[in-house]
Amino acid sequence: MEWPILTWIVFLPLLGCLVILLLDKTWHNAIRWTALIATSVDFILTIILFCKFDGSNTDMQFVVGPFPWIESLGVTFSLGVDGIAILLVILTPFLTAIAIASTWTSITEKVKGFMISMLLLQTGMLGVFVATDLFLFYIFWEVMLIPMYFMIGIWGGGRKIYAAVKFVLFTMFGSLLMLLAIIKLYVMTSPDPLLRTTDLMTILNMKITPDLQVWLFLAFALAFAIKVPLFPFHTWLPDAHVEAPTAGSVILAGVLLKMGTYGFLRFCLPLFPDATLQFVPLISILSLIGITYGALISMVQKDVKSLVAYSSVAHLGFVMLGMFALTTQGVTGSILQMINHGIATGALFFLVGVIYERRHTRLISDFGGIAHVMPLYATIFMIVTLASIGLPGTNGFVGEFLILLGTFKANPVYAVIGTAGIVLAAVYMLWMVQRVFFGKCDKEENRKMADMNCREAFIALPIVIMIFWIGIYPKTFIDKIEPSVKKVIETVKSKALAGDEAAFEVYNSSFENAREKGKSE
Amino acid sequence: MGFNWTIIAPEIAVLVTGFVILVSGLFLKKGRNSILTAVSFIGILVALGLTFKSFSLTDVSFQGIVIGDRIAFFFKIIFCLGTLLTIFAASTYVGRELKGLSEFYILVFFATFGMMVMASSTDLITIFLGLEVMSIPLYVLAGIYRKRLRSREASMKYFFLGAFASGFFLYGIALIFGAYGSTNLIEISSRFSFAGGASTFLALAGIALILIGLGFKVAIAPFHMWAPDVYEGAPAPATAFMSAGPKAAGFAALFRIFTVFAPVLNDKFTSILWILCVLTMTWGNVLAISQKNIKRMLAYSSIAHAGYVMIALVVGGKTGFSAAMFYLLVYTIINIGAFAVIILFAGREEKFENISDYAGFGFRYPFAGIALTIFMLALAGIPATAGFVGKYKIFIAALNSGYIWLAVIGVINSLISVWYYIYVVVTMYMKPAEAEHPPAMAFSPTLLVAVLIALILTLQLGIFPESYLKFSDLAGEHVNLITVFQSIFNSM
Amino acid sequence: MVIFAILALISMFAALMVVTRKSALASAIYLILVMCCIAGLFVTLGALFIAALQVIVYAGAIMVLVIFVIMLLNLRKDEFGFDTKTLQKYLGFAFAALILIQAVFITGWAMKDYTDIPEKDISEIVESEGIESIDEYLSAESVAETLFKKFAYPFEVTSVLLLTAIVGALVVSKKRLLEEDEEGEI
Amino acid sequence: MAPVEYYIILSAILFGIGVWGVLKSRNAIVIFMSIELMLNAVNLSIVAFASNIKTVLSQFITAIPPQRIPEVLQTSIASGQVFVLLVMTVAAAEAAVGLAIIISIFRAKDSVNVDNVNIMKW
Repeated sequence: MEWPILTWIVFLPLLGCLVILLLDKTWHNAIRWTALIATSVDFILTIILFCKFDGSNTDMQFVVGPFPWIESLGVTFSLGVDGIAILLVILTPFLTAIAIASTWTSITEKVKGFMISMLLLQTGMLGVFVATDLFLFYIFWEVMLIPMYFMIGIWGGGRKIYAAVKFVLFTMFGSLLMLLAIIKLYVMTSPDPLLRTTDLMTILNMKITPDLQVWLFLAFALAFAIKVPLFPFHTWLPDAHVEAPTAGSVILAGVLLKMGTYGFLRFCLPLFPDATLQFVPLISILSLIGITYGALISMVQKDVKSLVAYSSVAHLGFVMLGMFALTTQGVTGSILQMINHGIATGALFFLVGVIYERRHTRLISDFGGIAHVMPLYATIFMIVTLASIGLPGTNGFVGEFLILLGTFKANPVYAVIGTAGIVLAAVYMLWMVQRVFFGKCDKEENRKMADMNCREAFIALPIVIMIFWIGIYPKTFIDKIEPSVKKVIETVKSKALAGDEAAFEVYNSSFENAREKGKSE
Repeated sequence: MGFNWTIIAPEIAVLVTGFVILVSGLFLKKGRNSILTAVSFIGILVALGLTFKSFSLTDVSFQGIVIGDRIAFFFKIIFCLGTLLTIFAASTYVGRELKGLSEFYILVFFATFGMMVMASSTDLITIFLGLEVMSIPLYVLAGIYRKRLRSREASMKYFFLGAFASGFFLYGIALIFGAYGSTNLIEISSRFSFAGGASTFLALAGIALILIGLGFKVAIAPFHMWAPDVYEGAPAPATAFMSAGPKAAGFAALFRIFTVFAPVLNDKFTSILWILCVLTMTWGNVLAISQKNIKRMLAYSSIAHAGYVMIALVVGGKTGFSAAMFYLLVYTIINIGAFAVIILFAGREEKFENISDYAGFGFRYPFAGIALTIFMLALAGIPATAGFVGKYKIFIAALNSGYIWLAVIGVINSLISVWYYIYVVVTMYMKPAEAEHPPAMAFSPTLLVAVLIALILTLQLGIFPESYLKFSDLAGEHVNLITVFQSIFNSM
Repeated sequence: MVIFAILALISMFAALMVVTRKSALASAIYLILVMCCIAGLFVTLGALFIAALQVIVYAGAIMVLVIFVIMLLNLRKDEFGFDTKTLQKYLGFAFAALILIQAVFITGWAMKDYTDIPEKDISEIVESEGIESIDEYLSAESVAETLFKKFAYPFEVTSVLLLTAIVGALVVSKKRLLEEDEEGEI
Repeated sequence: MAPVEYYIILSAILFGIGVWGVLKSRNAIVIFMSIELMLNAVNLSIVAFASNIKTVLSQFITAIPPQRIPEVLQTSIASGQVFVLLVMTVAAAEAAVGLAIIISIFRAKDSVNVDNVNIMKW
């Protein structure tokens, strides 16, 4: 049998957890190093995975199982990774390692508990991305809530309890309805209780009536939309982001939100194609509202961290917009944008953490002109900001461009509104940078701030590399994901075609019209 | 249909242990508490062993009054486990607060005997007697901590409402006796095919009264009002005991009776059950939110959990029954585990029983904190704990039979429940500790064993529940009394 | 019929008295009256053995215990007031009335249903089996036989029940624990 | 002999009065006696039902093998009385424990009024 690399990737952090449990709680450095080594090794494993990953193959690769796990409930233990998940699998240990490294001086109390939460969280997130069994997916999906909850609640600041409880309740609300939908799918697999299964492959081959699809889609979509967060469900996000410790924010923005978008792509689209086509306008419009709303509300934020938090709403709106364009470029761009957002926003939170550690404030008005005292910091911040805005040459550009291209093919109006969102993003980000870094350094405290130290610079380095790599040579990544994306879109369309001829016709004609309009313009 | 002693062997073992403690309690002076604990432990272990030994055996005894089917065995295992955990959790408390009162153990064993009788008998009168043998020790156990006035008050309230409920139960039996001329469930179900329309009315009235009577015992919504007071007032070990086994026993009887009478239960009756179920879940969960006393909170939560089991009761049949059995097993383990930690945290004379007292406990007592966290998460039904698998199975049963709205309401309720369970965790870890630090509390060995067993089982049933699930499915196959009886009859 | 009517009226009157008297002692005496009436009704139904038990165990033993307790406690006058909360009073009354009406109607209605069924079937079989009268099944011998043959198990359970009650009562009134009460209560 | 349903209705009335008594009384001993009244009402209905057993069994005559009829008849009729016997035992056991609990409450509060015994909200 092949070496089950995916199993190792998922459970290696858990192993690190066990080692940390054995360490005394006062050995802070040993605990930190153990955690960092565990995630780093995990990261190396994912790089190996990426190198061995066959981009042209659209099936699940490195498949583990399906091993029977809970036979009476038809649950199997089965993991697999395809083009949709591969980048997210790499992103997770990458950002976790960065997050752990960023806590070296900021988390000095209860280090043991923090690191254990961090590693548990990592296992949960990786599990979500590679699980190919609905039950297994759900378990990872929920399990990861608890460490995040503790992270916000114990190491957070200000209104941490409020934020933590709100985070748990919001996420739980969606996911419990998803649980019912999973059970419903499970019950539908077979009339004989013994033959039922929650294996994704079996469920994908199942015919579901369009009426039922709508309900199941809604149940799944609610869970994912809350996580993304799509416009009206976003209220937990600013609270959670602002109150979470730096490392928590990095993970939250970098990986956790992607679980929602990933869920749409992995489950909603291929499982409920008819419903997907029906909901395209609704979700696109919600995404557009999210993009505009996020941008507008970011402008008025006084706190850098909440500004970044609200900008996430806008960015994730882009991801959703591209995905529901249901074109190859759109979906590819949306996957790439997930990674970009993970890197850029994760980096922004980390950088905000850096000055917060020095000044214990994050208010924009408390800073000004710090580019003079912290040149290195200002440079890196600038690069990351530009990546976040989507300047050509940085990763953000590639993602947003692909998304807009794909959306334009499907519906030009959406694309136009989306472009306006990009402009707004440039406005609030650059305005913030201008207020924080440039101008006169007129505050006494700011003059004494030290620039980034070696550790911090070393953390920032891989981020900068990734920003430019994806920005300049995205082919490395796009090659791996595009075939899988095509397959998903084909699945959606062919299944919808088989299931509901009429609905597809409507969609298809609008699709064609849009394409022609695009050509004529 | 001879005289098979094997099927009542666990009952005999439990009873004999009770007698042994009764007699030895008179002679023991020094170190009595540890000896009593050891004797109880051995006794319950023997009972558990005897139960396991007779799992493959299906038989009736005493002229068809006692049945040893897999349902009975499954419930006996729940009771044995509940009693085992209670004894370990209670031992230190009994030694410290009750001066090693041997009667505590005696009453626990007699109550366990009563539960076993309830789960394994097919005769309504015998079920009633089992109910009384179970209840009377509970009335006394609720009031056993005499120094606390609240404990006595709990005892009185429990007694009055319990006796009141017994009256209803009894009247229900009388009506069923009037309708079918027998109190034996096997006999009654064999007479069903000839019932015609004549006496269904009497039977329905009888079942409704039985539902009221047992509804009091398992704390179903409009009949739940005793639970919060009794849970709060009773000493913590007694609360732990009464929240687990008796609830399971009550549901065992309810399920047995309801499955036998399934042919006469019309849609209207099912919809009444449906409403009661929703009421129970919602009432329990909503009121639990505002509770300050942790025992009281768990009382409301136990009402809510009764509501979840009611979902399975509404579904009925094999799937419903096996889901309910598994859920009751899970609930017993988690709940007693949670109470074991509460016994530790309560300290001397149960000083700390408000949730707000727990501020900072999470870091002061790391292991106990983690244990209580896991129990709370399990009660809330978070995955990777036993509570999740239990709820999952119940929701499968509901969706399988098309009770979609029931499942949706159940899910929304479990969201509400997350709120108050998480609040305990919030208090333990995220609120600043009180200025006045409580005296250091340490796990006594027995308490540690109780928490560990419960913890391991909670995680095991959450991650590798397969064998237990299979076990409950096997037990669920015996849901139809008459077919079981016929198979026994034919095999002879 | 006449006997039934008299006993029924007395028992209903006495039952009302039990729950409405202000003095617990009076209630207890009325309860004994109810029990005696019920014993009389048992006689009219032919259940002589159980009628005797009713008088001896219930009216005799249990009620004596109750009266003993009432005497022992020597309750003050204010103990006998019963209606403190008006709302609760009416709610209780409404609930009880509901149950009463329901019980009467349901049982009355259901019973009416099956009195229409002819008795011939069973009577024929009974005669063919050579049983002249089923009255002998009401005798003490018959009860004993059933109790010890068919209902041996519940009978054994009853013994445990009584033992439990003894232990329970003992715990509730144990002297050793009582003495600590003086030290102060929580 | 009066028709059986009269007995049943009488027993239902007595039961209802007992329920009312439990719900309205504030005196623990009266509540206790009301419960006893309920149990007595049940006893009456059981014995009445048992005397009616022939009618009931005729409904199920086909369900019972003919040779078992006398045995079933005897068991059914006698089991009514056995039932009552067992209920009396239960009543006695409840009386023992219940009265002990009442005395214990009285010693603490010098009252058996359930409203006075209400530290916790009911």
